[in-house]
Amino acid sequence: MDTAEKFDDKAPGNMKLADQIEGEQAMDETIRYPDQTVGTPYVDNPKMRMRDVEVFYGEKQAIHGVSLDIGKNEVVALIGPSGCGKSTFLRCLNRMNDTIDICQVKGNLHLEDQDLYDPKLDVVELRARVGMVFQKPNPFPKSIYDNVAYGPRIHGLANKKYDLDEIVETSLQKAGLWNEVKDRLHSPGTGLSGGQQQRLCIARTIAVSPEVVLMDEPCSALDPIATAKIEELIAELSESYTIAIVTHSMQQAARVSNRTAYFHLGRLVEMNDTDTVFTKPEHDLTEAYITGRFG
Amino acid sequence: MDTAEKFDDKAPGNMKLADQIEGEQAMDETIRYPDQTVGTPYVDNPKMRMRDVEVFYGEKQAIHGVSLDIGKNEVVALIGPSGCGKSTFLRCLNRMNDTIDICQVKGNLHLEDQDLYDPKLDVVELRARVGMVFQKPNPFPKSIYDNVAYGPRIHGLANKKYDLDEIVETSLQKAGLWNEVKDRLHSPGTGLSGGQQQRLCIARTIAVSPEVVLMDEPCSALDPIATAKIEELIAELSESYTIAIVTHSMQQAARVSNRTAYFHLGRLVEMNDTDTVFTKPEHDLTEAYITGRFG
Amino acid sequence: MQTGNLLLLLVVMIAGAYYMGHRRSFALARPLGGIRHLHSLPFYYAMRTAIWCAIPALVVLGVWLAFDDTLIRNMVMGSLPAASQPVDGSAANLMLNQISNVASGALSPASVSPEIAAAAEKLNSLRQLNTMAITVVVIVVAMLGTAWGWVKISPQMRARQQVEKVLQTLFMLSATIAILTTVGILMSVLFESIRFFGKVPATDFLFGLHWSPQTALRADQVASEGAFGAIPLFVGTLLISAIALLVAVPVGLMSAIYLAEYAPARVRAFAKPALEVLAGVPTVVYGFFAALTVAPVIRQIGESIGLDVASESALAAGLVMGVMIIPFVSSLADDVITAVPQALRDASLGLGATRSETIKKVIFPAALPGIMGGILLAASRAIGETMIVVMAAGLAANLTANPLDAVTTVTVQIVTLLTGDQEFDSAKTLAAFALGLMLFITTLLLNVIALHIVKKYREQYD
Amino acid sequence: DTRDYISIVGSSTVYPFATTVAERFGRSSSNPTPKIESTGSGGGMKLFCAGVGTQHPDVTNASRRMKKSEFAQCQENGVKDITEVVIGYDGIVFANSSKGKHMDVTLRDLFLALAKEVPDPKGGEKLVANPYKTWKEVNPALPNTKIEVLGPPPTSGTRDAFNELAIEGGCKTFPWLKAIKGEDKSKYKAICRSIREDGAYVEAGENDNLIVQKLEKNPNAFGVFGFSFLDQNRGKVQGAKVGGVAPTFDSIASGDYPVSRSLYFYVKKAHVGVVPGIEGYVKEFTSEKAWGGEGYLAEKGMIPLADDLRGDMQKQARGLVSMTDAELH
Amino acid sequence: MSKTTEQVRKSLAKRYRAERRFKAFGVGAIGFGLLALVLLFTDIIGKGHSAFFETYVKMEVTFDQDTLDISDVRDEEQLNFANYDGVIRNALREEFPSASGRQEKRELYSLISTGAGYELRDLLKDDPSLMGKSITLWLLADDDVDVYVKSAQDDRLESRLSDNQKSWIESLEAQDRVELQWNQSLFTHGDSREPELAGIWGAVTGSFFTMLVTLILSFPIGVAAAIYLEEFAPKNKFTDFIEVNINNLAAVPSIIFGLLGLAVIIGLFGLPRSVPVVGGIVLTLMTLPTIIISSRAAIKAVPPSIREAAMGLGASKMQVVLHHVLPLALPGMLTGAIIGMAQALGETAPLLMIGMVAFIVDVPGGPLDPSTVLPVQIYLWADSPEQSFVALTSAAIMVLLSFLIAMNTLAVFLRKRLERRW
Ligand SMILES: Nc1ncnc2c1ncn2[C@@H]1O[C@H](COP(=O)(O)OP(=O)(O)OP(=O)(O)O)[C@@H](O)[C@H]1O
Ligand SMILES: Nc1ncnc2c1ncn2[C@@H]1O[C@H](COP(=O)(O)OP(=O)(O)OP(=O)(O)O)[C@@H](O)[C@H]1O
Ligand SMILES: [Mg+2]
Ligand SMILES: [Mg+2]
Ligand SMILES: O=P([O-])([O-])[O-]
Repeated sequence: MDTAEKFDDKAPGNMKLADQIEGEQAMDETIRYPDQTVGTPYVDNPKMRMRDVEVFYGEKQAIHGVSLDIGKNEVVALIGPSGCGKSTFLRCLNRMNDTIDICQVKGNLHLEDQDLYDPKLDVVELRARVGMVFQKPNPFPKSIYDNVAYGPRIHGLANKKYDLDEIVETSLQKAGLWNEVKDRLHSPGTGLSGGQQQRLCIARTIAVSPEVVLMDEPCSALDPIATAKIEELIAELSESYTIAIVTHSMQQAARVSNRTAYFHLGRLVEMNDTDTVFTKPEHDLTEAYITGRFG
Repeated sequence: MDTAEKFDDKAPGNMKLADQIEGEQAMDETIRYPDQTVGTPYVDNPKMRMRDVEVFYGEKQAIHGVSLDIGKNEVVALIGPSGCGKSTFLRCLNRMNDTIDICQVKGNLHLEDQDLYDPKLDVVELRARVGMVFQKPNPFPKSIYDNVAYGPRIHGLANKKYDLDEIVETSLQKAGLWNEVKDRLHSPGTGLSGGQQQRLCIARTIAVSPEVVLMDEPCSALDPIATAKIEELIAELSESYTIAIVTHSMQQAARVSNRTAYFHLGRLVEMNDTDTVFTKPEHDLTEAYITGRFG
Repeated sequence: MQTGNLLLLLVVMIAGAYYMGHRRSFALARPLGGIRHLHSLPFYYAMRTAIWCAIPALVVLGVWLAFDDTLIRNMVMGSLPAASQPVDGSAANLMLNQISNVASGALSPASVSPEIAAAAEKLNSLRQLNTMAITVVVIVVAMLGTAWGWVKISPQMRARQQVEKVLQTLFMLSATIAILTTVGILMSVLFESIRFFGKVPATDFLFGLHWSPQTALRADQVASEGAFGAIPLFVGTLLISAIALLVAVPVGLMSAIYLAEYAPARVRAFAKPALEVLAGVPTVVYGFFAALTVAPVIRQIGESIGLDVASESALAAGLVMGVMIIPFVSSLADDVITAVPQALRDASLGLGATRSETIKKVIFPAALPGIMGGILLAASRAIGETMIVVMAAGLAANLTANPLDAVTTVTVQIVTLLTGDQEFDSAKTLAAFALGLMLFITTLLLNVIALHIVKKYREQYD
Repeated sequence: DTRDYISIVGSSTVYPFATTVAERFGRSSSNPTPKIESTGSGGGMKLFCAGVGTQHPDVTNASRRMKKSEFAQCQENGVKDITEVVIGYDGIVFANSSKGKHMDVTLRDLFLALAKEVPDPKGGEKLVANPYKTWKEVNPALPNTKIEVLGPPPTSGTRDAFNELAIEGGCKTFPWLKAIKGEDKSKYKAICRSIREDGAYVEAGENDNLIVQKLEKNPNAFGVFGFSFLDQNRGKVQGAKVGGVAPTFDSIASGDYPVSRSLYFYVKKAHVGVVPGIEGYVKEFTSEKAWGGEGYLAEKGMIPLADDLRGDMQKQARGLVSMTDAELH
Repeated sequence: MSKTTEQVRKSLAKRYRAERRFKAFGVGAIGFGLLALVLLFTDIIGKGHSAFFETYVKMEVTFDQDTLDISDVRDEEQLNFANYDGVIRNALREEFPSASGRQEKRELYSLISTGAGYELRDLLKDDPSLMGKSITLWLLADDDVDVYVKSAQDDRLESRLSDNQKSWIESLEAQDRVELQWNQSLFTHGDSREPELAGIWGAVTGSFFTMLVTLILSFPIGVAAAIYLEEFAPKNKFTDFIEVNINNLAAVPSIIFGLLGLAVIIGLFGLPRSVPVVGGIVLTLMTLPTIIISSRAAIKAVPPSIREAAMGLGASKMQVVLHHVLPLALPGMLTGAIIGMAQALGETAPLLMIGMVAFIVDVPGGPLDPSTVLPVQIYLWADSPEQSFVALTSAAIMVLLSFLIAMNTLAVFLRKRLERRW
């Protein structure tokens, strides 16, 4: 927690610097990419193990040979500049990329012993085990209640209406939305404010209690208090579940994660203990990023 | 700029406090709302003048009697907890609420001398003068180029293809997206990453150079560097335009705005110079919010 | 000039007006510093000029064409000597036809009286004059309109609003056509229905259980009291439509779902239009198919399990009709299902739902209004179909719910009554109109209910 | 708008013959081929009698005679002078698949098999709802098959003629039924011209080809349709003898076959000389090579009038003699 | 393993069964639809293919001036009305001198189609020097002969031909003087009472003009009406009422539209009967609900966020509609047009009322000439006694379906290009 305070989020020391770092591309030519990721991307006995993941959108390669592990009951933060491939990588982990026609995934991805891209794999089970909160809140055009109850219903997690009510309530409570919506559980989820929708989507995902939770910028539309609530939730979840979170807030990464992975233009540049990443980053790209400048 | 550093965004001093502030509702009963907004909501010779604005979604009232001014070339930040009505209020300012059937707006809203809800008003012209960046990025299902060129095209801002190309390029550059997309201007805007889409929407809005720019959490999906770029853009724009920005990042509010308005459950609690709001807030609700706790 | 050529010329002139308006708006914009200083885009100024060119000219042309014939006729008739003036309107019509036929050479001048031959020549010369005059006038009006539109262009002019107003008015007029059609249809059945109910008590018609087409067609044919109980017809309609929908809705919907959600693009590109062909096969063909291929099969199967199947059966007609209306459901549903945003699919799949669960629980409700529209169209088509029923289900108005019996439908009776040997005023012919009215009201009620259901269950996305 | 072609409407029964004539007329004259609409006799009358003027037809065909009411309507609308032309006969046959048994029925059998109400089989002058299920029950000489007859609907002229000639003809063979005619004409008609509605008689629409094809599929069923369809489908279907007479060309022409009716067309005299070619068309129709005993209409299945009748009719037609109210009944 | 995973595993087999069942239903449904289509097509093609060829008989004919009764070969009039049939009869008599008696001669003459005479006329017109000469020609056979020649050996027993005629044909067949040739008249002629001369070109042109009128009127009007109702009309009880009414119009039996057309377009506006313009207008009224309903569904399916985005940039309502909503909704609108037009193309009942169920020999030259349309031609042929019309009917259906497929292909191609997921 202490590292968190060091960072003044989104306020690069010298704002004018942004001018100089206009062209990432230009800079890329001068900086050598590490052949291998620096730091400690692997752990013993991981929950998920990814090796040499490459992702293509049509011709365009979005992820270049990324290898990393996510340990059991670990919170891994994925950080990096916009467009660097965080969401793309995250979506590989429960095969949501399948839904994009032009998207192709190569490499070795495992959830425990299960090869994720094994043709025989059961994606439904996989996605039930590996839940996801999407970057853009996408509530169903159904009532708030039905949004949250959707997962439990399809998986048959509640036997009685009473159980379901309870799941809905605790999920919404955990996502910090219960008080705001308890009087309007049956009004449509699409009629919520941006931040409320985001929390609804979080509640919807945790309602099925997946083993691994993937969160793509879950707090992007939230105020500090709601954010705190979600971070608390993450802490709570990490006691029994495994979590990968994409965030653009380095403070948040510092606060919630055990290890942090820094992505840059589709490559995993560095992965280390969160403390290490934020106090003594090994790679100069990482350092440039976390100090709010490049090089 | 200096106030900005005081805030550790999204990190309430004591995270466990979040537990106690679970129920805003519960708290509301004990706290008296000011009959009038505290601080200095009004300025001389404002660009936009709003009085006693009330907004209803069907039966439900989302904004209760909000009055404030936005001065010329001023950057006003709207802050407040998720669901407090920031977006709703912002959408009144260029009548985007018209598109929601059940939404009803009451009160007096003026852009310079123009009554916004005058039945004779040409909303099209209004919206050309008051541009908006929406909370959820919503690119057109067209190419990146066409997304940005759309506004200039319908407003006849470019006489020749060459001019249009230039507008598109500078807009994308200002939004910090040019380098990432210059090679794929003609691929679809919907195939961009979350943050890229957000910047595309910003570029699209500034391409028509409206007099007033309304931005609803424009940096929510952006990393610090891209955020810095946008903040710089805001600073640049404020030299000739008027800006209202909704943000959940108090640091950002502190960095970019001249005055800050704090909303709470549909009411404007306090509006003051940004420095004042963040250093010596007048209302206890404001103080509670900016210090990351309530009461 | 021929009207067709004149119209072509007008199109050219409209294009010219557009071009001139465009040029002028740019010319006006240049000193101001670009088109951004105009109120509207050059396109709108150009469109406005084109509209000014087109609308007055078209109105003049329309009015002229509506009246020139009458005028010329009157002039030709006026030129005839008093002695050979026709006695009444229809005689005048005939005489004119004769004159025109002589003028065009279809009748030889020798076969008619000299006055007529003279009139024919006059007609020819008047016609020539007329075409010349119309050409000149229309061109002049178009030019004047263009000039007016062109001169009026100014940087402050709200051309976009004006053009949009014209467009919106056109849109509104289009919608009015649909409404006028409704009114027209109501009118065309209402009066005759009232006359029918003057002859046959409404209660007999509405609640009567016996529909006997053997009433007196002619006064001298059969004198038994006519039985005009419409219930068997409505039951028959319901039965056949229900069978058809039982085929079309599941098949159509499942096809749509499969095409939109499962099928590879190539399969979809082929199968969707292929199914659409089913809607265009003439109903006579379906009729033969139902009567000569499906009905005998049903009969055989029925007899092999010991059922007594009429050679004409609701089942055969309903099944084949169901096939015919499949595309109404499949294509419309496919379109709206495709239109459901991907984000919703992702949300559901991301929670571990199977595809079918996603479809059933998320996509289907979101696409419901469109799907309902397709089903309503299909049902409407089923209700309105005649040929298949006549050929495969017969014309006997049995009050039965047994799909193996012969039944008939309201529409079939309307058609047979209207096209059969008819007498002007008999209750029998009028009954067609009363049936039409009843059908109109019934389907109206069904539609109200459908609208209600859609409103209730609609899930608006985004 | 000028009309330079003849416009003809009316009966679907006459349609095949009228079109044959029209086609030949169009080919062999400088006039355009007439346009012929198949509207049914009643529909044709309605259009024909709507008035004079180019928007109204010049000629209407009918498979029955013009009714008094229709004539009155014509007069009322200014269609004063009408020439009536009888062109020939149409036999109505009772037929089944060639695969089925050949039948020889009497009118009485037809009445008993198909009427709505029949004299009580147990005897007595009482009417009961038609109880017969098989032909054998009607007449022991007939085969033991279910009564199933496909025929036209009541809106069709063929059905009228069948009711009038066959069913009523059978009905009249019961003297006590015939006697009702004198007492209560309408009651008589109700009894003698009503067809059963319990499924034994199947109203199969106006498409005779469909009936023929259905008969092929179902050898036990019988059908009621025009002679030309029997003529053209010899080999597929066979016509039953009625009253011992087989439906042949000659038997119908001679009047031996009991179920046949006359075919007509009506000319609007006011249009003659106005619409070019009407006289020519009438001439072609009434020429020997068309409606004569060996004419091309006979080829098409129309049964010609007797020679002397033809002569009279030809004179009447070519002279455009107007008909009067009094001729109709 | 978490509780969820366990629970999910347990239920999974069942859910997958449901999934497979669901998918199988989908495949089954498509299969059913396509099977129906294939069945219909085989049925039609099986019946109709033979109509594309017709029988010709080789004969030597002499253009005998006396028989022809022509005094001056340059006189059009005389050429037009000469006795060509006589020439053919002479040829037949020479070929089969055994035929005696009126009955037998009639049988003999009826071997050759009445159309053969017109062929001779055209030959002579082209080359007057033929006068007096003998040439060998393929003459069009009568339809009964055609049926006989085409039918299989054992079906020949059912033929209408007399024994004499059969033996004559067989002797000609033995000499290889009977041949099936491409049926050109089918694609060039209008209707005829003689099956061997009947063609569908008149109906095809009629259908073309009718569909053109229908398309030009119904698509723009339907789309415009849908846009107005969905985007511009105020949302209230009245517009609800209109929506219901338009849906209801779809259920009005098509013949009623014919009645309306008869009363208004012919009665009130005085347009002539039997012309494609009137047919097109009536079919437009009938098709409009289909197009409006599907267009509205397509417009409704456009996500509001797209509209908001455009409006936020200062696009006017009209611009939002024309630039964003319309392109996204067009595929759905085209679907409406496709099935609406398909229905219109196959429709007969309303045309009955406005006089398009007619015998029209001359191929129409424009939308104001009397004409018939393909489905009506099919309906009329299906009701004709001559056996040859059975095959012709199916051939006409094949042509109609080709017409339909051609019409749809364009629209389907357009639709495919416009479709996208977002
Ligand atoms: N379309 C709608 N229909 C009904 N209620 C709505 C609708 N949109 C917003 N609301 C409600 O109005 C209130 C204010 O919403 P608003 O979107 O203005 O919040 P906000 O301040 O922008 O919050 P956030 O920071 O989460 O975006 C919330 O309680 C929300 O649930
Ligand atoms: N559907 C798609 N089609 C084509 N390219 C895509 C698609 N989605 C993403 N990309 C591209 O792939 C790259 C990585 O995108 P991704 O969404 O993973 O970025 P990200 O790290 O999540 O960024 P952000 O922080 O902005 O969300 C970007 O260059 C993006 O433009
Ligand atoms: Mg992302
Ligand atoms: Mg908001
Ligand atoms: O058309 P009809 O001959 O039956 O009147």
